[in-house]
Amino acid sequence: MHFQKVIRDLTVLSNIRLNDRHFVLDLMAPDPLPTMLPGQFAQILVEHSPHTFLRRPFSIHNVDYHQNTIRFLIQIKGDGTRNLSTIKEREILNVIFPLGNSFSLPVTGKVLLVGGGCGVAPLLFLARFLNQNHIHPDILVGFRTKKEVSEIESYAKYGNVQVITDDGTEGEKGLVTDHPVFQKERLDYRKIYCCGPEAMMKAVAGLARFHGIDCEVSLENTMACGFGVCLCCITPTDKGNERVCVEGPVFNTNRLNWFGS
Amino acid sequence: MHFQKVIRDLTVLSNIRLNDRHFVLDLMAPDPLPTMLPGQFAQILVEHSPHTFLRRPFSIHNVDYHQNTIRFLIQIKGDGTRNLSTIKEREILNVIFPLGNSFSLPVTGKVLLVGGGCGVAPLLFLARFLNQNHIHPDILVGFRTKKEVSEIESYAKYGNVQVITDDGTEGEKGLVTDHPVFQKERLDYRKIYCCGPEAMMKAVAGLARFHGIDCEVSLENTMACGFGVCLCCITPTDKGNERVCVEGPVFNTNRLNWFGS
Amino acid sequence: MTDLSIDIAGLRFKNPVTTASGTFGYGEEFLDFMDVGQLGGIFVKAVTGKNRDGNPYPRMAETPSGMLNSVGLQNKGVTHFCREIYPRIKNFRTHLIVNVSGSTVEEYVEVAARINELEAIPAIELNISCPNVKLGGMAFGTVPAMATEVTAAVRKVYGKVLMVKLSPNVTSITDLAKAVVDGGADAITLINTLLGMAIDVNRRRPVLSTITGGLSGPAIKPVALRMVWQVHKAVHVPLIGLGGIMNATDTIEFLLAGASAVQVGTANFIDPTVSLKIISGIDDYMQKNNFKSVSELVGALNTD
Amino acid sequence: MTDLSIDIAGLRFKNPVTTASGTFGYGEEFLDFMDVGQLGGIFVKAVTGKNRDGNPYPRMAETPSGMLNSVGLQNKGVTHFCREIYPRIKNFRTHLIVNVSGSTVEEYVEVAARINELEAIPAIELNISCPNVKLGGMAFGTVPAMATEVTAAVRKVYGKVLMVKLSPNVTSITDLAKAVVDGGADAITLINTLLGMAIDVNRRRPVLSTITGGLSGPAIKPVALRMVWQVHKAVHVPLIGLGGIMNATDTIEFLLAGASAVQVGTANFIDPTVSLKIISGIDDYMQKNNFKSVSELVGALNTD
Ligand SMILES: Cc1cc2nc3c(=O)[nH]c(=O)nc-3n(C[C@H](O)[C@H](O)[C@H](O)COP(=O)(O)OP(=O)(O)OC[C@H]3O[C@@H](n4cnc5c(N)ncnc54)[C@H](O)[C@@H]3O)c2cc1C
Ligand SMILES: Cc1cc2nc3c(=O)[nH]c(=O)nc-3n(C[C@H](O)[C@H](O)[C@H](O)COP(=O)(O)OP(=O)(O)OC[C@H]3O[C@@H](n4cnc5c(N)ncnc54)[C@H](O)[C@@H]3O)c2cc1C
Ligand SMILES: Cc1cc2nc3c(=O)[nH]c(=O)nc-3n(C[C@H](O)[C@H](O)[C@H](O)COP(=O)(O)O)c2cc1C
Ligand SMILES: Cc1cc2nc3c(=O)[nH]c(=O)nc-3n(C[C@H](O)[C@H](O)[C@H](O)COP(=O)(O)O)c2cc1C
Ligand code: FES
Ligand code: FES
Repeated sequence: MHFQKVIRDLTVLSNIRLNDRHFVLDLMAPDPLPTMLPGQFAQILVEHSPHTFLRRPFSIHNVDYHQNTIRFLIQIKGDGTRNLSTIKEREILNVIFPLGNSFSLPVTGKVLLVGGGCGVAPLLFLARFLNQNHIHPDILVGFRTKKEVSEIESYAKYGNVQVITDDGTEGEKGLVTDHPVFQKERLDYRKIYCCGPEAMMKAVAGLARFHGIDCEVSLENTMACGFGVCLCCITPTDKGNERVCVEGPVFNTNRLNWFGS
Repeated sequence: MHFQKVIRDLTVLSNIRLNDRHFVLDLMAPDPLPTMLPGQFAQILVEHSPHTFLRRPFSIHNVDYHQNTIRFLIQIKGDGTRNLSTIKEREILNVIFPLGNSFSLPVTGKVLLVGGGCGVAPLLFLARFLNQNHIHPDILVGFRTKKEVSEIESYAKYGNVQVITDDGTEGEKGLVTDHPVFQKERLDYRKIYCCGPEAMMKAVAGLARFHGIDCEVSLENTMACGFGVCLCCITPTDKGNERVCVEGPVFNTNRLNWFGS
Repeated sequence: MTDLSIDIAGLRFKNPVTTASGTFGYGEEFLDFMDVGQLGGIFVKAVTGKNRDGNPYPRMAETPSGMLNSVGLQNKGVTHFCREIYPRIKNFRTHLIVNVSGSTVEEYVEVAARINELEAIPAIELNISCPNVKLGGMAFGTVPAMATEVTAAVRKVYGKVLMVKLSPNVTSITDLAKAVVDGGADAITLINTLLGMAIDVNRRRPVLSTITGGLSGPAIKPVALRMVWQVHKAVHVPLIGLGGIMNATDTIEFLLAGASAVQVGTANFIDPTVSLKIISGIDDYMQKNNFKSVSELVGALNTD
Repeated sequence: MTDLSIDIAGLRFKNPVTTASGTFGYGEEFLDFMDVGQLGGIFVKAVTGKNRDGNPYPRMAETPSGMLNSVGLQNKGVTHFCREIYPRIKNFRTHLIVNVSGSTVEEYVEVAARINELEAIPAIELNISCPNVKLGGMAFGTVPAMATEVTAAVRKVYGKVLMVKLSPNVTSITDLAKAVVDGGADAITLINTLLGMAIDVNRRRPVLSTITGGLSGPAIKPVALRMVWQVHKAVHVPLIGLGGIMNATDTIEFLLAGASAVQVGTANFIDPTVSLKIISGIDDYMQKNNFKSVSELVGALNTD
């Protein structure tokens, strides 16, 4: 399936700070947005940041085709994201999108979405999409601490949300894999979608595999282009080195070499 | 004479656009400003401009020791000055100052100040300083066109201002050296202070020399450090290669090799 | 209207703006963004004798005004190129030039001979920055005698325009340029990436899996310009200049230094349409400065 | 409290942060801004046999994340240094190291012998990037045999710590490093500037009066790190690393790659106090990562 990629100057509609490290950007396009699917991402050009030479990739957090807006949930990591965090309404960002593949179309049956930290970004769009396809997912989101727990109401519109925090200040305490949903008797999902730090995704994928559940993850990677030409972002799969920005970022964990051979 | 140099974070008090290409920045220091003299300059660090690696030198346009403010008159040339032109009140600029030498202390008798375009910057401070020393200078300022003529009232406080524009839309028409003050019979100055494009300074210096008038100019130059260590900013003088940022920027034109040997 | 077309070793380019090998794929990924037929040419990514997986991840590090890569010539080999890729791209209305790589003289010769048969490919660019496996890993492009040898061997089997792309990691770029001209090169491309390294202080490890990698982007432009200018004075074949070109001004600098055409590399990642902007920027510059033909700019640097 | 002191060829530096020749004058200009006694050392600007006026203006061009200079060793000669400068600076409470330059072996030897007599100067740094006037302008630092020769000749007359500063404009930096060790170098500084060029498209002229000049600043950091790491594996003398250092993170990268100390160059122009910030930044890093002595960081890059 080919998605028409575009380069657009988008106008900042709002930049809302969620907490110390996270903010949500709403960007508006002058013309109708191209079709996009959950799991796809965009490459944002960060001007005015002397230490940011390349674009920065961010998952599409949500889309509104009526208002022509596209939303990003961003964690401040280095100069590029710090700079984006200070952008003001009406400023312009140059964005290439939609890029990459998407989470695969839902099977029937129960599904679980697992997100950790900023890895929750693509899951809101995915939850909404599943909902439109008459699936009401379970959604487990992990955060470091209560202060960083956010957007729970948004997820709640599309599924049963459960929260876990590293320090137990909200919801259960521990890592996502410590959560009761991962107790054997409850693991009756047809599919798990997961996005977050690599260690977390590997742990979730390991449990899924052990219980014979299909699992899709969205990989991070250092990207130069984001649209398939530089070959910098490869990951080893059953088909050799594949590009995370084109053949991914979403991979079925059976195709990755995470479990040895 | 040694001027204590300082590196300070100064707060933008105001940024006023004069016209398409010029703006005036007022910067405020938290503590008392060091002593400075007309002709000295500052090195401003331009952050948020990916194409501006080194600091940018600007003459001190005026100082207010009571309010701890220092003023710059800046012309937009490239990325660095364009970036400075968008800076907002309360933002911070890191500045090294005061740098370089100054116009020499006034002699008695009539003096003429000649400024072209952005070269007027150090002349306001100089005119005020002369005034404090009981000299009421003639001041000739040249601009490209009426729209760029500005701050005439400020100069008028300290001397007799005359304007000339390239296109004659205000004051006389032509280059500064076309102005009636340069007519032989009127050239009875003891000293001419001049600052502007090099070609203009050379023309003025040539006339001054022809009429046996002492002439001081403020040279521009590409600077890396601005405080004497890189040796990038030299100009040939009667003492060999001298640093424009330390032995200058003000030179008596007799010391420059502008007229052959 | 200005005349942007330029002749390189008998081949007419509609304009001097082409895209660099390894930064433009086979051009297909750019079709969403632009009409690739407006380019002077496309240097497609490196083709080797056999399939190569390239280096392990991570392959990229961002650096001040540049990036390091250690992709390592990942490609599916010349047979796959001829059978699968070539038919898909051969009708792009621009010069398609294949970047030919190898680890032995024989591999270069084999690939060049196969590409020689492809009608729609009017030229190849020998990438001699690769380490020579038979000669202890020293790159072909760092020893003049080796550079002459591989160029001459390919020259024997390749009948169309033969370009050789030089590595900047040498003491004397002019010695290498003369060496490939001696071997029969029709034109010289310069420069490939500078060898560099990045370190992650938190992990206390190199960022790249290969420890060192190739530096590209604006950071290397001063070095690239210097080499184009030095080689322009030293040899009499046309030059294709690259290294850090981001806009029309950068491009004109390379033309003035002596390049007949340029390649846009890393800039494609930041703005996939940058080449078209450069083409119109050159036209603007020429109109403003009263140049009729872009060839008037080539080597027009005034140094007295 | 961490121990920032480090030994280089028997000379103890209070910390590994020194300032690079040509970017710190004789230190005097920095007295308004900082206590230079807190530095590990100061490499004062190049001293030659006789007075040199340096190159004509313009001598500087800004480039992406860097700058080109063609100052050309402007200085008043070794006699002036010994008589006028030395007495003014000899009581700075830090190691003062003189960068010794020349155009002939004899000139290097003459300057080194004179500096040898200055009690407060514990070391010299031979700058072998200069063109050898007797040998057709080829730089001493690009031909291993020439590098050995000049080092050995200076070694004979210079009894204290002899450092040699290498040029990066070579095919094999390790060959040059081995050559100067053979000549008797106690330590190696790397890197000097990369040869580059800038062009003004409006005037269609080179920006620098000398056409080409030396590239410094963050743009060259990846190349500098790579060379430090290569040389660290190849020779067993201590290294002093530099090239584009702007902050403590950059500095730690050089230490991990194998440098025992660093020099801060171009960064001094942008922030004259940056070296002091770097010193405290290294201390922070060591505390956070449980290092007791800075020597534990030297060459501590994990490459498996
Ligand atoms: C497909 C994809 C989707 C992503 N979606 C999101 C998202 O929705 N929200 C979000 O907050 N973050 C997301 N990221 C991560 C985000 O791209 C990085 O955090 C960001 O690029 C860091 O930029 P910086 O300049 O702030 O940090 P830097 O100072 O550049 O680096 C900080 C850290 O981020 C890593 N990093 C830097 N550049 C990249 C890059 N181009 N790709 C990946 N990692 C990089 C570095 O290795 C370093 O550890 C996504 C990454 C990918 C590949
Ligand atoms: C002692 C001194 C005092 C000055 N006072 C003023 C002043 O009061 N007001 C004012 O508007 N301008 C002044 N200038 C000029 C001002 O420094 C330059 O216009 C400015 O640095 C351009 O920066 P940019 O990034 O906008 O332009 P760039 O894009 O860097 O360059 C635009 C043009 O400016 C020249 N230029 C760039 N950097 C420098 C530099 N460091 N020094 C000199 N020229 C440079 C370039 O050669 C180029 O032609 C002064 C310069 C000096 C040396
Ligand atoms: C990701 C990447 C891959 C590259 N692959 C190749 C290649 O396969 N063959 C080649 O000759 N050069 C290759 N290069 C080098 C570029 O063609 C070019 O010489 C270099 O990047 C300098 O130009 P730039 O600064 O405009 O990018 C590659 C560069 C990059 C960044
Ligand atoms: C303006 C300037 C003058 C320099 N003069 C000298 C010199 O006299 N001797 C020398 O060995 N290196 C000299 N260098 C090179 C620096 O010492 C240093 O090797 C180089 O700039 C790289 O480091 P950096 O990127 O931190 O500046 C000079 C560099 C600059 C920018
Ligand atoms: S980031 Fe360039 S191919 Fe994926
Ligand atoms: S700008 Fe560095 S010495 Fe003048």
